[in-house]
Amino acid sequence: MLQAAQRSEKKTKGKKTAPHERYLEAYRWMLQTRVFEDKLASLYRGGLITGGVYVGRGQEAISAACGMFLQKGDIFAPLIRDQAGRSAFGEPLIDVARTYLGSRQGPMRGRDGNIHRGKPGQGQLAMISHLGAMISVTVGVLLAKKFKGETGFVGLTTIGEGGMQSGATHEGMNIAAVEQVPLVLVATNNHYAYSTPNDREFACTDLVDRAKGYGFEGYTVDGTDLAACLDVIGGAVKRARAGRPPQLVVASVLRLAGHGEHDDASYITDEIKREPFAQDCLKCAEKVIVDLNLADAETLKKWRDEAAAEVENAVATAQKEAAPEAGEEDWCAISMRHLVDQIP
Amino acid sequence: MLQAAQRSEKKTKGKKTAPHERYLEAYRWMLQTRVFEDKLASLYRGGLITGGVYVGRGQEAISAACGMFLQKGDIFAPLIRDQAGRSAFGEPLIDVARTYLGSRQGPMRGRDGNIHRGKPGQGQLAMISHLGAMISVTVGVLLAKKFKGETGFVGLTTIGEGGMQSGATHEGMNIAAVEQVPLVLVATNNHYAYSTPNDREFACTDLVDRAKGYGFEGYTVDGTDLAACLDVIGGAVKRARAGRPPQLVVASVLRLAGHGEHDDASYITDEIKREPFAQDCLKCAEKVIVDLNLADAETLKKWRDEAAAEVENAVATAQKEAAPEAGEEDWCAISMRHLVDQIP
Amino acid sequence: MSITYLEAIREAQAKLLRDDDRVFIYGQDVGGNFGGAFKATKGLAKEFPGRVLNAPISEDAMVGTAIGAALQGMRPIVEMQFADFSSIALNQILNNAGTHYWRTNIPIPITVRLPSGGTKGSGPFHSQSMESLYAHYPGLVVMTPATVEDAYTMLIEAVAIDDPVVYCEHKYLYYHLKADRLPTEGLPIGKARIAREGRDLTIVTYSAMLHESLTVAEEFANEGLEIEVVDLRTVKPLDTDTVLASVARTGRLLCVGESFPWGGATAEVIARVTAEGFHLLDAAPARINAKDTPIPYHPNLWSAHRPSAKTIAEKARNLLRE
Amino acid sequence: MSITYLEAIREAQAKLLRDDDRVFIYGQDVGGNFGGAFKATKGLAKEFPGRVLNAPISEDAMVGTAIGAALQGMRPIVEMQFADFSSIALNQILNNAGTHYWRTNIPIPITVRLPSGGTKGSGPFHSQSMESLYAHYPGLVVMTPATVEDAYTMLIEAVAIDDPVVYCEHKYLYYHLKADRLPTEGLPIGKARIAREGRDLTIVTYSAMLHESLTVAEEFANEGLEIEVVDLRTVKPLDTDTVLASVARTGRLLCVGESFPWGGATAEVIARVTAEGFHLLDAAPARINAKDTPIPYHPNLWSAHRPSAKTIAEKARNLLRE
Ligand SMILES: Cc1ncc(C[n+]2csc(CCOP(=O)(O)OP(=O)(O)O)c2C)c(N)n1
Ligand SMILES: Cc1ncc(C[n+]2csc(CCOP(=O)(O)OP(=O)(O)O)c2C)c(N)n1
Ligand SMILES: [Mg+2]
Ligand SMILES: [Mg+2]
Repeated sequence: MLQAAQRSEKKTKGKKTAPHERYLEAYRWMLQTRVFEDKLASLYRGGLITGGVYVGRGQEAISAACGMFLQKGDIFAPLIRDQAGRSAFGEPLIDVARTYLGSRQGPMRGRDGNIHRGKPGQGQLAMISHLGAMISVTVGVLLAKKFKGETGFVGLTTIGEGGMQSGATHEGMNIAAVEQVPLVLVATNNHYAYSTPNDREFACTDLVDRAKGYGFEGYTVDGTDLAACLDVIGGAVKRARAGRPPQLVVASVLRLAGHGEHDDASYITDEIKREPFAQDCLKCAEKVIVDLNLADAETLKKWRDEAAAEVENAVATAQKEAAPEAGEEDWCAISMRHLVDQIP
Repeated sequence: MLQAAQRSEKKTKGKKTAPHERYLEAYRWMLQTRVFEDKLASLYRGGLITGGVYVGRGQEAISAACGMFLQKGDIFAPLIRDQAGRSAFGEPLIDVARTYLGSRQGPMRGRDGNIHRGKPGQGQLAMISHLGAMISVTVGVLLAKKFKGETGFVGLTTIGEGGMQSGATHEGMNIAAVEQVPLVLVATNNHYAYSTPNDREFACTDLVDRAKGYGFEGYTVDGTDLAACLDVIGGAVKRARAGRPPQLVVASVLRLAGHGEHDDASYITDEIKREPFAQDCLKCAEKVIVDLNLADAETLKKWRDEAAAEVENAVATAQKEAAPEAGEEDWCAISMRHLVDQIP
Repeated sequence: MSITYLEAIREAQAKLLRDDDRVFIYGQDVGGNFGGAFKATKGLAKEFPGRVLNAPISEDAMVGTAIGAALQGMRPIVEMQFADFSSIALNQILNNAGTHYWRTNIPIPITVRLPSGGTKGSGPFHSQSMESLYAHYPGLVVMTPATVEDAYTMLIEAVAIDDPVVYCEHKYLYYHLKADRLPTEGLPIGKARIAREGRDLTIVTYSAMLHESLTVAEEFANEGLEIEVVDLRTVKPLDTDTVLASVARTGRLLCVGESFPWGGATAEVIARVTAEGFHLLDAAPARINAKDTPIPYHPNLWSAHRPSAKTIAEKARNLLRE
Repeated sequence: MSITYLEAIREAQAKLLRDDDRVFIYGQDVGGNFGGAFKATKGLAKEFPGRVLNAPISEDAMVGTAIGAALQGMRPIVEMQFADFSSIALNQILNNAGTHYWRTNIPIPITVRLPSGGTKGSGPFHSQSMESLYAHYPGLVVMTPATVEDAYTMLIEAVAIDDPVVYCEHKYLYYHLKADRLPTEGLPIGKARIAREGRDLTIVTYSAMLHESLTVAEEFANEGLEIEVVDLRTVKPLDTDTVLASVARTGRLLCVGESFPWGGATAEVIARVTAEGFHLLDAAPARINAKDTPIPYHPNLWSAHRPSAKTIAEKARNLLRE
């Protein structure tokens, strides 16, 4: 059967199986993400994307699960490896294609690129690069919702094991707990921050040990196991929604790509590639689907084809669109025009 | 008998009694500090000190213990409430008097004041105000000693429960553990950061719970109990010196003064003043000394008189000294004169 | 009745909390019965329960939290305990708040209050004037009120502005400056004010240095020399037009600022005036700032480190001689 | 043989590690076989075991650690992955390293390397030029090398300097700039360089903008107009004398910088030249900087955001017409 999550701090009983529909839905987001990001990588290699391409290969299960339990009114503040989650949360592929390809019609209008995108008005915050900075911002949104008397909402934000070491992460986590906002922080330990392995990043046994020191509830999950991801993240979201303290979920995977597509990741050791957490979550999920006969081969192929078509469509659309032009640009960093500094 | 420390994370057996001589020595640093800081407060009230006066009333036991176990070659990076520790570490009273009174002959030469002083060349770092910033600096000193092949040294630095929430503290602690330097971090929870009580500062059960998340070894101690302070801090210093991971000691006390002498601390509740941790560590130590007959009344009085004389002497000396004069000042922020920017 | 600069800041916040339920105040020690290190929020936590919140010692997260709340429609005011500690929040201010509108088309209406500038005995970490760091980066409005009236109306405006505002309030003025009453209206944000008319020399200044400059102007008036004093009010946007118009009248420019000398507001004013009003100048434009060292603790050193009526007068005299 | 700006930086570090065992390098991803996001430390970890250390994502502590090590007699080089992330370390740089000598009489010999400036597609958080923030505060030397030779000799000098140095290396120049060989000696630190002689106009610039300016100078030379180009090399200290001497020759000043327009290096140069060399100027001094918005991702926008040969030429032409 689908394997359940391992919980480090609290052992809870509960359903050990995610409903098949949810599993399959998540799988489809994973699949679409993989297809999409492979396409982005190939566009990058072909010189058709300026800047960088950052993919979530190997992290699709955890990311998809992040998006799956969020509802309208919830907040999602994703980071670099969260395409699956972004899609599951509702980000249209065309937004991504437009941002990567610099279309004027994208949400960032060519002003920012790649993973630096969002639609804050629709609950998806637009990350800045500085790792950890979005945690307190998410807390602020949740705090404001509390002020306004809203209930039943949550905010979910993600971080890598590298970003866990930034001061901003610490301050943000602590404030979340002080304010008791319904935050879920999903920290994915993919065993590298760029080229830096865990032993040069932190020295605790498991990052989930941080939870207690903030007054968070902490859980670990095998990020290669979609069912476990759905179970643990679903549970964390549920608990946050129900008013439990902020939740920390630490997932374990291996980054199955370079830091960005410019990076051949030759520093990733063969040894670590043989670790159980180095398995490809997408293949694992496919195996479960096949083994348990959750979908037949034809359906699987249809999904893959559909994903490919959607991806091609989004990319083709964005590629046809006009790039931003300097002359037409509104060079204003603030919204109130009469306050713009007229610098000679 | 002298009450031993409570250890939260690890229970160890060991001597439950600090040697009497050490206890009495620490007591004398505490006493001298109390007399000195009372004097500084009265100078402040008399308008004879510009700026602020920040005292460690109620924290002398923990602070004295911080200074007691450090040797030549060790590093001490104290903060605001560490007079007892500074003195025990070797800072002459005249340095303090000169700094508070703005004498040109003080270590800060009137350029900085009050608690913002140090003699880095002698192992006592000069704090900046930004809380948490000195932790990584201490780590850097220790790392350099390691590079140079020195052995057997430790670095001890202090922080308040308020300062524990700063990003700098987090980054500094984490780096200490990654580099496995012999650091002891003594965090004193005096239940307030300026006027802010614990419940607006953090939400974990006990700050010592942070230790594990960094790979530190964590201990708690009753800061009103000098013997416990000596035992726990002595133990932490010993372990760090022996090559154990970085040590976190969390002490519990009440700040028995305003944040600074300008502050009447009227926000401190009567309720909290009745807590056991609100006891005056100096009185507790005196009671132990009297009860156990470690020193007779005459000796105690002699010590008090000696402290008063030393304090009067230091203050009188500093008061006679010249203030810095702008015209004689070397207005240079860098040491290499030929690189000073000549701004017209 | 008489009201101080500090009380004006408190009253502005009281009014904001009263009139607009999107407003809340977040900062270290602002809540409880305490009301902040300088008492700028005294009594407000009690009068507005749940809307004046103590923050942990986490400046980065304080501003991050405010940004998030602003995204959700609130109008947060963040109090830094001292401007100097905003160095910890600088990343959130510059890179998150300051870029957000440009990136997403959604502005971030936060106000960050910075108790700024020197008072004697405060030393290197409790005396800084940081307006030039914030004004250098795009995306922020940077206010530097110099009068009780401006302290009041500009703080109210700051919260009304949809974009992030860094509001630099001067600690020396907190108690030293008094007015008879609070105004109902101020000059528009972005407009500089002719604080004193003159014909012989223009001093462009802001914040506490306005008063040193006015002292000099009074002194010179006794000698029949009329200094025009321009109070910038906001260093970003910087009202080049008003400055140029003044220089057109006087032909001479002296810029006075309390912050460090390299770059910053005084250099910016000179660069603008010389670019657009070179022909208006009868003499080389001059500036006077603090010295290029950390801010000293001792009053003897401190008062020599910053510009004062004495050093401003000297510069002005030289300039008038040219 | 040909060596790039980036290789020069690597070679300088190799030499420093070889010649001086007080030197070590600390930064994200600098170690292992990786050698940094830009490969500026490629191979060094292997060649100098234990002296090229990967740091966690903790910029504040990276610099704090370097300060501590410097106190203990080491000469650390900190690599920021991008200049933009130094905002997290700004407090340690300005308030700890920058004030330490003034406070204690003990200087802090650290070198903080900032991979700075724009390249296309890098966007708002991987393109910044932050020299003006660091130069504004006291206590730091701020280097902005524009040539392969300077990249090399100035980095070696940076580590030799007893005071904290912010070394702004330009990412665009990493691969675009090549030299035949590494020099054994450079101009003294603090001296600007006349990169090109001329008589009709002085362009004062630094870092990548030197090359845009030189392009313009070549172009104008075809028309018989000779632009003198001054490369500041360090923006702090700023070599006012060399700039003034050039303006004395040409009578016209254009300052070109890639950072944001408010305040900063170009304003500082103008303030100095007009204060000391007002009479030397035959026309209003001008400046050109990046636009006052975050730095855009898209190449079309990015190339319009920063100054370019085209926009510099335009300004220069106007200035020559005056
Ligand atoms: C404060 C900060 N410093 C440096 C960087 C540069 N940087 C971008 S991603 C990255 C590695 C992130 O590692 P991790 O947090 O583990 O996330 P992963 O890439 O593994 O998903 C670094 C160092 C940054 N974005 N923010
Ligand atoms: C980063 C930073 N923010 C704000 C301050 C202002 N400040 C000085 S002491 C203090 C309270 C410190 O509380 P705690 O750390 O508990 O130490 P205690 O005073 O209780 O000993 C504050 C907020 C500071 N020094 N540093
Ligand atoms: Mg990682
Ligand atoms: Mg405290």
